[in-house]
Amino acid sequence: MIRDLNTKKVIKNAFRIVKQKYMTSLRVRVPGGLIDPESLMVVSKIASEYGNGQIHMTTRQGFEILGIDMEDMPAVNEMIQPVIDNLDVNQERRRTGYDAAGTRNIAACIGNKVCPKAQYNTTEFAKRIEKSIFPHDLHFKVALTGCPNDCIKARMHDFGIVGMCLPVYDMERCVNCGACVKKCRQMSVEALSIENNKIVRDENKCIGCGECVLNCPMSSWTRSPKKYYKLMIMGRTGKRNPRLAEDWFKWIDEDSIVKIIENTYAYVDKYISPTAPNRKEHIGYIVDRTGFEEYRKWALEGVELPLECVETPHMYWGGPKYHRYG
Amino acid sequence: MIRDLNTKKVIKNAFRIVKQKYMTSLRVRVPGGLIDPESLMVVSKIASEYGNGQIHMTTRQGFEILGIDMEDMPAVNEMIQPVIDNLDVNQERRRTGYDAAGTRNIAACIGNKVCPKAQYNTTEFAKRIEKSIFPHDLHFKVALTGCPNDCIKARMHDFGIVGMCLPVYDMERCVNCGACVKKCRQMSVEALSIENNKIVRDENKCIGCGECVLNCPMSSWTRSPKKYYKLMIMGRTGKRNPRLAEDWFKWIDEDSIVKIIENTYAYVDKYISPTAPNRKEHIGYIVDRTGFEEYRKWALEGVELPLECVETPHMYWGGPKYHRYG
Amino acid sequence: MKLKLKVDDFDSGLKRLKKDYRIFAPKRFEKMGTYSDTDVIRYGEISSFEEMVLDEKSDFSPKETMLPINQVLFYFTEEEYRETSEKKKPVLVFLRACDLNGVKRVDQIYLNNGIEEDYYYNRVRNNVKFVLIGCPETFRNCFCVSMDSNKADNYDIGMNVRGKDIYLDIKDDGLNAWKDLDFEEVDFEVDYVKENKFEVDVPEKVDFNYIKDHEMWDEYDSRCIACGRCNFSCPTCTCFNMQDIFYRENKNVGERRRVWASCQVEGYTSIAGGHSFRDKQGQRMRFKTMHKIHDFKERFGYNMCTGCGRCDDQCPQYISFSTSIDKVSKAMREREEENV
Amino acid sequence: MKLKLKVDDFDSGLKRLKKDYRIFAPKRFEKMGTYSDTDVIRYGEISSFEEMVLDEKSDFSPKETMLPINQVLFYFTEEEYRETSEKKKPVLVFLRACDLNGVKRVDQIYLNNGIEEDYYYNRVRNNVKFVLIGCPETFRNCFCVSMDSNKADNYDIGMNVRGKDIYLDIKDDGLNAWKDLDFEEVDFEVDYVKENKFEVDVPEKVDFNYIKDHEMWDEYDSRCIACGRCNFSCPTCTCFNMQDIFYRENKNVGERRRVWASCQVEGYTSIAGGHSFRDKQGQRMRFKTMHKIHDFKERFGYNMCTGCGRCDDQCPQYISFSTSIDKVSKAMREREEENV
Amino acid sequence: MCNCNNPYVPKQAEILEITKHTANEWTFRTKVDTDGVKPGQFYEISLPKFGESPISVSGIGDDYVDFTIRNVGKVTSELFLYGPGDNLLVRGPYGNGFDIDKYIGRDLVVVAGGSALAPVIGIIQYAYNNPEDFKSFKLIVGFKSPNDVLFAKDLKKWTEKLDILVTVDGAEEGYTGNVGLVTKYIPELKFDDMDGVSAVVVGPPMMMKFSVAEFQKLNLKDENIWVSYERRMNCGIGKCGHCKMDSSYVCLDGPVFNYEFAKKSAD
Amino acid sequence: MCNCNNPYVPKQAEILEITKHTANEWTFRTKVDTDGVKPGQFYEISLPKFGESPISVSGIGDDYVDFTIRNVGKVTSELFLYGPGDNLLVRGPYGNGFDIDKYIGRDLVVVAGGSALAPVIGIIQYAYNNPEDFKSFKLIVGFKSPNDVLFAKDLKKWTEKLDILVTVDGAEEGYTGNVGLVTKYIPELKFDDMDGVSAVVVGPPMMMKFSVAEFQKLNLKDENIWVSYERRMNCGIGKCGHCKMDSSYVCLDGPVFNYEFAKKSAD
Repeated sequence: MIRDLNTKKVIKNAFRIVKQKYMTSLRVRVPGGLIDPESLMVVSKIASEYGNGQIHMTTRQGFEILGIDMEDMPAVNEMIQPVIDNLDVNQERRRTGYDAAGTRNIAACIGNKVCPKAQYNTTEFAKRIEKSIFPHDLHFKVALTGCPNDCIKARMHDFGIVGMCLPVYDMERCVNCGACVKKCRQMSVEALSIENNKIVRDENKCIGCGECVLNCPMSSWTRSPKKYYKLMIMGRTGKRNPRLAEDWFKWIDEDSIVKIIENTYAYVDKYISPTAPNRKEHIGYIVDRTGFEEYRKWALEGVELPLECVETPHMYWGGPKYHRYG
Repeated sequence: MIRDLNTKKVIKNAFRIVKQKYMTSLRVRVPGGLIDPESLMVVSKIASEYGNGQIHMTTRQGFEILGIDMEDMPAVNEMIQPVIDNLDVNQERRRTGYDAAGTRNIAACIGNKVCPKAQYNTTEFAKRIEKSIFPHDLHFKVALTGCPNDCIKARMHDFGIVGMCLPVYDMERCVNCGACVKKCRQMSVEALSIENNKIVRDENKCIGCGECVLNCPMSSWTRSPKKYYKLMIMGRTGKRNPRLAEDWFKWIDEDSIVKIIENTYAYVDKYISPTAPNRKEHIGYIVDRTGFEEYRKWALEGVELPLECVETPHMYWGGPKYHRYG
Repeated sequence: MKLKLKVDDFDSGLKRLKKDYRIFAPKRFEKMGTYSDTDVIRYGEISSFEEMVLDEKSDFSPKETMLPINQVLFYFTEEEYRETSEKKKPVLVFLRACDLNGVKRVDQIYLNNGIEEDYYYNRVRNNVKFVLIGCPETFRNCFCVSMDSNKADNYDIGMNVRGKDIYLDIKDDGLNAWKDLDFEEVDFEVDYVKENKFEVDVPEKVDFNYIKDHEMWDEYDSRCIACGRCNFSCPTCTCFNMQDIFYRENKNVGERRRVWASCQVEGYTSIAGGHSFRDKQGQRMRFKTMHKIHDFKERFGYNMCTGCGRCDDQCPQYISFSTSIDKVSKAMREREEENV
Repeated sequence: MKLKLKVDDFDSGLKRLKKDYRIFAPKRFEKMGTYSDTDVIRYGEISSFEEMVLDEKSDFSPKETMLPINQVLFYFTEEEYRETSEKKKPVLVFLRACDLNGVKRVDQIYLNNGIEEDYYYNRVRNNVKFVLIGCPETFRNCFCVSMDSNKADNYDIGMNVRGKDIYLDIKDDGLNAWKDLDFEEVDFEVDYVKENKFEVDVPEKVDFNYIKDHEMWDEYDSRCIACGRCNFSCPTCTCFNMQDIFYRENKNVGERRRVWASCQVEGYTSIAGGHSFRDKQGQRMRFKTMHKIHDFKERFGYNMCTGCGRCDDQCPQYISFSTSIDKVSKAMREREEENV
Repeated sequence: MCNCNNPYVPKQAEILEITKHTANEWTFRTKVDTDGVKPGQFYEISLPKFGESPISVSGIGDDYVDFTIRNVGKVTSELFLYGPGDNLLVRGPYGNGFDIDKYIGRDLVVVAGGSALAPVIGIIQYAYNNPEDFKSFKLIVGFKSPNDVLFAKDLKKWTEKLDILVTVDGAEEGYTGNVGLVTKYIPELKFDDMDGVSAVVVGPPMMMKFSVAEFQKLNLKDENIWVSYERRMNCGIGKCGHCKMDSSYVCLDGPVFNYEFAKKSAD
Repeated sequence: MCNCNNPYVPKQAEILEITKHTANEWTFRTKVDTDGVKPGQFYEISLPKFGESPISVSGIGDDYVDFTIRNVGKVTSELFLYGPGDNLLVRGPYGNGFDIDKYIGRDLVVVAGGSALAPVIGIIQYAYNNPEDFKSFKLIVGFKSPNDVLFAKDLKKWTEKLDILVTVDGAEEGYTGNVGLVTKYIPELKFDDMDGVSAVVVGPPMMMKFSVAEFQKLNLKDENIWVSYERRMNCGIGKCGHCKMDSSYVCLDGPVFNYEFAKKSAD
């Protein structure tokens, strides 16, 4: 019978300290949100055999299997192994469950596996990031969204990655049907206009949503074959000062994003508040404390930005402030 | 062989029009995010038998079963029936799948089923809302979060519902250990202070996070047994003007919230842009157009707010604007 | 002359032909599809067999090899104007029977509608030769058999592919670039599709006045998004707009050109002052349908549509043109039954 | 007098007793738990059997019925001060053996530590009578058997419950409110726990100087969050702080009171000028552990801890006090083995 | 420079004179070879770098053709900056035009709405010059308001010899002319033998539809009704497709249609 | 109004005189019944509505007791607003105090750090009044700086009869007194018979620890070392728990402990 238990280790092992003592629930991470039928069966079976039959789909595209007796944690860790294997989650020792829970599941919208709007395979990129940063105990939240519609709400994450379409215009194929202009105005940012029966694109306005390409019946608008992204940073939910992430880079590449996230671990490790409970502090608050420039210095260490990349010159965040406003 | 197909009906039936023609994916709604092992098995089986073995966990706590041949839609609708039954989703005719997809799955964080921070059973409330508004084709996004940590990112929804704890202080049990004051300062909004060895709560500052109750070792702070919520409205993601929902009501009750959401359907039905593609327009843009006061009039029709309820006198929204900024 | 040869030898001949011809065939343009990480298959210049995409239907028809999407008619320089010249090499187009039959329809409009030939089309068309790609099996949405366009014999070369072997039926000896290469003379018939996945009920005779207001068109009012893909991908659509422009760098210089137009796209019928006809998409769908299976035939004696099915392939709204043909036939039969 | 009666009759007697006594028993306070939609079970005044919660352990011990959490000692009015009066009715407390044994420990400190009795405790204590709730089965975390606190006989009434039947062993005839009611005389022994779910290895003798710096305490430095729940829920913890306050409405008027204190909470040892002792949580854990199983015994001859296990029940960090006792024993045995 | 086989090649044509009916409706008299030009035909008139527009012939002289043009588009707004002596580019004439022979010896009623008066001016002029060729001649012409009246001078002149009814859809109080839609006046027409009547109806789609209906009510046979359609004649030579109506090309087979045929056609 | 069985009841005590050593260290001479009061004992001094504080006796007269108080808390900061004639509330004395009889006839060394001089003043005064009772007497007292020196006048007076060594931890240049921690001076002590020596050590925890260690190096037996602990004596009567050290309650069993016992105890 469990009497004494180091809760920190339990939490690190992806089990939750729940309201009811000696009960727990397991949080199954599904990097990039993509799972297979077998893994789903395993989750179902754990819930039936060791849980109370309740499975909550987490806010970050994982599962939380509820109502597990803490005594059963080792058995559950055994049983979840095929899921860890199938989803190729980094693990130090097999059959011991997850190695960390601080760095959260890398969330991703469905991406261009099926969604017409998405500019890239969000799951694949999510898995690349997962591979590079998990397991880690620091509280990082990363989300990837295929297009600026941002179904995953990447704008409330430490790192929000948005697929960008760099539209390439083949004037020779354009019949000036106006579909791109109309859609850009209706659905997006009105970056296109017609001049002399051909289309002019305002590069500063363009957010890379790809509506022009999607709606061009002539394949006159196509995508640059190179993948581009927007990197938004330091959004957050929370009690004090929820805020939207701000655009840091437009037209940035995958390698730079991965490196920036990796670099941020070193930065957080250095600057996290020593009094942060369980070393858990939203990165944004740390950046607020050190100033953005200090963060930028750490984050861009060794990063080689692509030439096309546009950096926001001054970073400011907004959002309601519930703390110390009085 | 499918040749002609009314895509609007397919979409309404919760199948997606995907990149690859004549293929589709089914979006399984899981109101409030809670599912059972049997339903999980069904999802797994559909993915194996009719899909391509990929299941994406959606951004709104559902499943998207990928790689379904459109020819198999009726068979898949047959097969998903137990899930619809188990999750008690409103349905007009059995074995025909979902009746609508416009009003999105009501998302909910794990809530107080297990989470110590949560102030209520988010899934139950989500299901109540689902029952009252689904099926509906209008594009409504509702999310419920147990506490102001807002793990579900309710602040980027049309309606974001946050559990609020109305703390009740029993001075007789208070030993002035200071835990509530310390936690309120560390984790929340510094609404508590010590005066004459007892705690004073700043009602205007208090966001109802419940940290005082959670951290009181004496049960000196308890929750009002009546449930209270914060209702945040008209947040959104998207291309043009993503923004955080703003707090409209603090200390509002369930009945009022349900009625306000119901009322909003009538409002949107009246004021939605006639040119909105597929009658899909973020409600916030409609409110921007009609002005908040007009919306308020419609939304509060027949609503009896509790006495404790505090309304924000002036509603303004912020957020970056990518449209017409030039 | 009918012969069989290996791909490598075929390519050698192709290389020779390339000196005198621009050779067009369906080609894969990677990652240039409508959706991210999808390709588009359309006509482009090729140099080898490998470059040709034969296992998929091209998204666009070969008509763009003969009928430029944008075609300059005149250059304007201040008060002067100058006709564009056509000094390009002749063209060799690899295409299937449906599309070769499509060429006949384009010819019909451009060369034989009204008293005047289209000068610009004509000067290109005179320099085009065709390689008929044998089509052993139907693709999805094809209904060439129903449209009687599954065969064509007015080719210059016919071609079958069997694994690494290529069979050529060279009718135009001037195109025989393989004479001195390693080949085998064989007899064969160019492959053609004998059966599509479905048959379309093509009406023999349409009562235009009855059909034009039929309720069958109403559903398209909301379904069709007026993108024009059905037209732009069609091997027989010929409509264009005339456009004048001046150059941004010098407003005194400009051009008059013509650009593909679509009867499904907003503005097609707009006249000066803003009035337009067929504002509803259903009416536009009717207009297109009637053109393809009724009025062209009234005028020229055979149907315009060749049943290539690209309109159905390309429609993002899953509107099936072939289905609309069936609907017309059904309506006509119902009408006849009523009248009996 | 030992008797058996029905719940209804029991309640009738209780009603009579209520005229002269405030009757306290473990009671459910709905939705007043730490977490939302959870209850707290603590002592409160009751009027009927049904109100008592007997199938769960109470979160707080019964000590708060005798030892107010906040107790006013004096009122200050300008220059004067006035002792509080105790005019409340006597108290009848329903409690289990462990907690009744706990009362003995509280008495030990308040009445027998030092030369002076605690005036305020004493005046309440004199008016308390106890109903021993028979405890047929152990709860989780209980280790009363190991602490020799599973039995108590210094009760005024003993009570067993068997379904709808209640057995009372009334030792104090003045409390017999059931004399004229329907009952049956029976012989029985008040239930007590014979075996807990685990045994705790309670050390006979502790080498304080050896144990105090033992590394076993270090883990608690990071695990313990210093909330004090272990103390506040403990039936034997007696520490308090003295506080003076003045009233917000009139600063000339105020009071001196004493309030429960916890040796685990920050500030417990702070002295004027800011210095404090035992800053690390491990040291505080050691202090508490030693008090409960070593120094109290040194001073008074028996262990303070009664093994009710509430400290373990209540700890949100899953720190087990009973486990720390085992650890002390283990350390002492290792020490002895070393010394041999 | 120009290839004579190329039907898209326009010719330079000098503007001889401009008559301004209203601020936005002017008649451009243009020096053009008039050999075989018929009323109802049209030219593609263009300004380099601005585009072409199909414009009906509104008057035919020995060495000129009149084009009455409303300033409503990109080309026309540029054109309205031109003056006499400036050159236009023109190609044409295109379309069938009115075959006046078909009306000779008959009661001819011409109903015109607004700027659609232009294509029938040739007929009116013919009747003015040869009134004896018709059993009777009547022109009913409607404009939006008194300010929109076109060819006011000509109308006045024609009235000398012809039965001309000018009406406006609406006018301010005090206006003494006819007020009402043209359809109001068709029922008032009186003929002995309806089979001897020919009607020419030109104007906006709705006006034409209701005018034809009024004639039908008078038992005028469809075969004796002639309409002229304004469509988007882009190439003028049956290639561009815009002006197709069922199996007809307005540029080739129209713009003038006998209603017996036209009624079976549609956009 | 007050119950004599109630040990929490304080008594009114008039402030007779205030001696200000430094800005924040004053001695309050208070009219209190002095029967049986011993140096090292403490009182709970309170100001109504502000709270109680345990304060050591720093001087005992016939009808007064001195309390030397540092202004560092809520109660004391209020107290520093009081003046002679005002009343405090006091209860006590509590604790064992020093048993001077134990030192008589011996070499007595008193080592005090800072304000901890207060509890041993009673011993010094006794020695000053009865120097013949001791084989020898030595006071080593340390303060932070020259400005922090307490009881300067008394120290000067005592120096007349007693061996007093005043040192400061640090001083500005030019200071002519002793500089250095008290521990610096303990090794310099010279005694013939260490078993005849008694040491009293009072002060902050670290100072006491190291001072005791120095005495131990001199082979002074633990049983001849006496310490006095400053702890949080809240109730003063063994109930509130704050001052417990292992099985001892400082308020009951202390604050003065023989080191033989104290060394086995801990916080």
